[in-house]
Amino acid sequence: MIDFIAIVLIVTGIGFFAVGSIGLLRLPDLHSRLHALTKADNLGLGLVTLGTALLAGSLATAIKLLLIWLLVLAASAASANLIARHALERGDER
Amino acid sequence: MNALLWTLLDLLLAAMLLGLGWAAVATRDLKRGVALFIAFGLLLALAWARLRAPDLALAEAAIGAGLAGALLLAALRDEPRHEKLAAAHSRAGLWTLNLLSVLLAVVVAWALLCALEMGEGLRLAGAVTDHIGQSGVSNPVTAVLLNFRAYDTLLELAVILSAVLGVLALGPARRGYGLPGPVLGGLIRWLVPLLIVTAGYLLWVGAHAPGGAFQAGATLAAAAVLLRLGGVDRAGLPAAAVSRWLLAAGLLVFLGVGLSLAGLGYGFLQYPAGLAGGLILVIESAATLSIAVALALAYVGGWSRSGSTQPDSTQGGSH
Amino acid sequence: MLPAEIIFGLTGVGLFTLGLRATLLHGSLLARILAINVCGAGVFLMFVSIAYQGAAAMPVPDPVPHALVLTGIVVAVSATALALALGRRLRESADE
Amino acid sequence: MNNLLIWPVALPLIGSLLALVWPRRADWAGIGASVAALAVAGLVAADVMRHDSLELAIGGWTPGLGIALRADGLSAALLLMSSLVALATAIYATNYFTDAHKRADFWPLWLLLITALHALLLSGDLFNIYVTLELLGLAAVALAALGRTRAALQAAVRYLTVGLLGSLAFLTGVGLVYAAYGTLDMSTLAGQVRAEPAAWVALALMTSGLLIKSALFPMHFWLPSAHANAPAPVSAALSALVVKAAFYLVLRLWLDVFDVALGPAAAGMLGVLGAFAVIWGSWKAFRAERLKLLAAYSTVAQIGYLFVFLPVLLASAPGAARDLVFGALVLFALTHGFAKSAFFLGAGVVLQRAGHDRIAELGGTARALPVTTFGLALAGIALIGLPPSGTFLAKWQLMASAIEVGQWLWIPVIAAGSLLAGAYVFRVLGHAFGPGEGVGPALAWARQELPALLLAVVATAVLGLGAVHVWSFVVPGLAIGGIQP
Repeated sequence: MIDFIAIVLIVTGIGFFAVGSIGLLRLPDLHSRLHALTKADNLGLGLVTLGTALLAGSLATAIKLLLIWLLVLAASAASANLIARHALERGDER
Repeated sequence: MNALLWTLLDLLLAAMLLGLGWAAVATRDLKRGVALFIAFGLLLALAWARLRAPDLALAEAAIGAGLAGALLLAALRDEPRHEKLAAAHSRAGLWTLNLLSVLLAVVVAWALLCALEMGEGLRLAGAVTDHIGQSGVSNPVTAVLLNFRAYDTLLELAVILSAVLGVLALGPARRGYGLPGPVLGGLIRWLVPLLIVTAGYLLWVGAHAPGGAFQAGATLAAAAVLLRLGGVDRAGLPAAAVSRWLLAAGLLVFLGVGLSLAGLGYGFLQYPAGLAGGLILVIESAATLSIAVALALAYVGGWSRSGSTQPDSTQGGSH
Repeated sequence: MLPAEIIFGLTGVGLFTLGLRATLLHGSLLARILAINVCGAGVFLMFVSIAYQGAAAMPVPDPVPHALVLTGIVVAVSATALALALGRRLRESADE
Repeated sequence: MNNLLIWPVALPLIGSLLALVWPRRADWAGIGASVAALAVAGLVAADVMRHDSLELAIGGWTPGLGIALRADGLSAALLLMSSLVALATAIYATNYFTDAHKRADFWPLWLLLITALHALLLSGDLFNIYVTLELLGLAAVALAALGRTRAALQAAVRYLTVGLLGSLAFLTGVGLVYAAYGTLDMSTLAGQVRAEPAAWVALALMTSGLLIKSALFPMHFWLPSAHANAPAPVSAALSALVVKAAFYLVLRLWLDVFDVALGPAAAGMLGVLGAFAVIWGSWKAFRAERLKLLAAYSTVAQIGYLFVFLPVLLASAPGAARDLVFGALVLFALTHGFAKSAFFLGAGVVLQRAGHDRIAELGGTARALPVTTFGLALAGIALIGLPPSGTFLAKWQLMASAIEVGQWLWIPVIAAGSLLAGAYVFRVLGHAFGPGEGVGPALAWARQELPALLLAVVATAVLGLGAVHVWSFVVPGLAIGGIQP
């Protein structure tokens, strides 16, 4: 049962990644691309880590996975902010 | 079914590696090339994980893609964005080059397949397993790096040192970056301590799990890179005189341990039974500091321009 | 099925040659450095593939090539740092 | 446990670290480490003379799992030569760099270069050799760029990229060897290699990497600019020692490790490339307008001779006949090491005093700098191969053996190369002894003029007159009476 839930979570997470990647390629301007990428990746990664945490079987591993997700969240928020700010300063919105 | 799936995944990963590698070197747009190269490095880390080399996956992510990427990105600031091809390549020349490359690939591939067929099962893995009990650590890669082939690692520290001394001899650092915005500043404020803790963890855990001096040193250096990106010109490095000692520390301790053992009647770098683990940790700790300072100095690109850090000064400035 | 060491070993050979070709082809230093790094990555992949051979039957793959590649990665980044510093100086000397 | 073999590596490395942390005392660290390294090189040579060969299994692990250092006649002779040249050059360097910062930059890198050379000469492990090659390469590039002129930087960049490609080719070969034979230890490997694809391709890859590094024609293109634009002490070491280190490895691989996998055609090919190098390098040296460029092209030619020795060596019957050629080869390499370093140091003195090294404007040099000019002339004698230099005996033996094995082809090459060498050396001397005020007033400047002279004397007189000892040192069993040059 746990295996099944984990697999569903992971597959959903991968779906978010896929949507995010399509968004990165297809959306018209930088801000919406960033939007697609960060939202999808953070949620996608969250679901994948949740799924793998269920499969991990030990609390310590699950906490490590959670930490990884938090780190990625912070890093992607910061880098998205940097990219957006850089684009704003340069007036390059494409 | 399972084996087929693995093969398909392997083929996919291999194809992506080749594709990204090709794209990174084929593009005329250097910025793009560097970005693709960093992605290539991360994919390579995945390949190391797939081939059950977690020590390498860590090192690749931290050093191969991470620090090399940071160095390349910093270099992009000074380079023109597009490059011209080398001396005008004639069509015939290009075809000759292509033909020779294919020929080389075929010959090396043939030799590799022959060699793989010949060598199965008679390499050094067995010898490492037999002697790991006496090595003082239980992570086999650390055992090879710091005990069985410690001499390689000693010289490798010298390689890093020579590269950094070469960088330092070329003149002062490039100018630093402006002040960071609130988001980056905030990130740096809590990421830097975290990286320092992580480095300590990697160093400690290297004895029995993936990690060790190189990964730890690279993690510390990453903290320095972040600091510099955040507007700290000297990237948290101490004054030049202290930095020189830190640069030398890894080799001094390594040689010191090795030669003292020789003086005590053991062989050079022949750890006495029971002391191996402790001595390896001492060597690795010093090496971590040296590697971190070396990589950070290489990123900064020389002694900082700001005031008191010229080689001859002994006074440390502070931030 | 095709063993992983063969797939990745041949990929390594491919990366080695395409990096080599690109190094000879490119004019700008930065592009050459990228190419040399790709070339080196190919060699490292060969080593790790060799280590992986027969790993299914062992608790861990052969650690010796892993240690060698770790050394190689560090050497590669050192060389990259020196090359980039030389390139920067060269550019400055052109501007002066 | 004999730890002697680690000291030629450890001492320069310690010196380098001391020079790094005490930049103001760097001169002392440099000279001290050089003297100490020479002393232990002497001890190693003495031990080799007693025991024929030495081995140190580092960490006490059996070679294979661990790394072994080894010394025999060949490596001990080169070790002694390189530490002597290094000491003379270091003494010269104490007076060469006037800027304190340059000096502080120079010494640690210089001592790392010596560390790498000694480590390379003593290493018995293929991957360890790769690490020493990279250390040697990076230190050499950093030193070559020390002048920071545009020409030097351009040459250094090219030197670095070419060197890295060479190292990667070498490393690929090492990977194949490990895959096929499961060991990296050269003496273990020697017993296992057979004539088969993996061995051929591995040897081909390693050799091509080393040929790039030893600048064999047509891969010599990077050498002249790198050697000619480096600071004089660096040029001396690069030309006399670093290039030769790569050749030494070719020799080791071909003679000791892969000899069973070789066909005679392979050595012939290297010999032909060597012959081209002799002619082309000598011609370019003859046409060179600057003294240091002349010396650099002369290195291309002299490396060519070393490769011409290979086919003759491998065609000679094992035993006394082959030992004679082998001794001549080592003698040639040693003599060139001393002569070329002397030549570069002499050229450095001229360059510093005159502010240029244009050959056509060297008039008056002999009057202003008699010691240096005499040194240049002595070094020139060794470069041409006139008696009593070691080169004379070596070339004589090479030609005699070539005739013996029926390889007549090399005779005209050697003759033409020597003629051209005579032409370029006497062109320099002709200008130097000519009238003119090209060089400033005469001053006693012993620390800079004497090292070159001493090195030249070793090349011309000591090695020539003591050649018999070189032979008996590198091939212990050889009957001395057999040598009648």
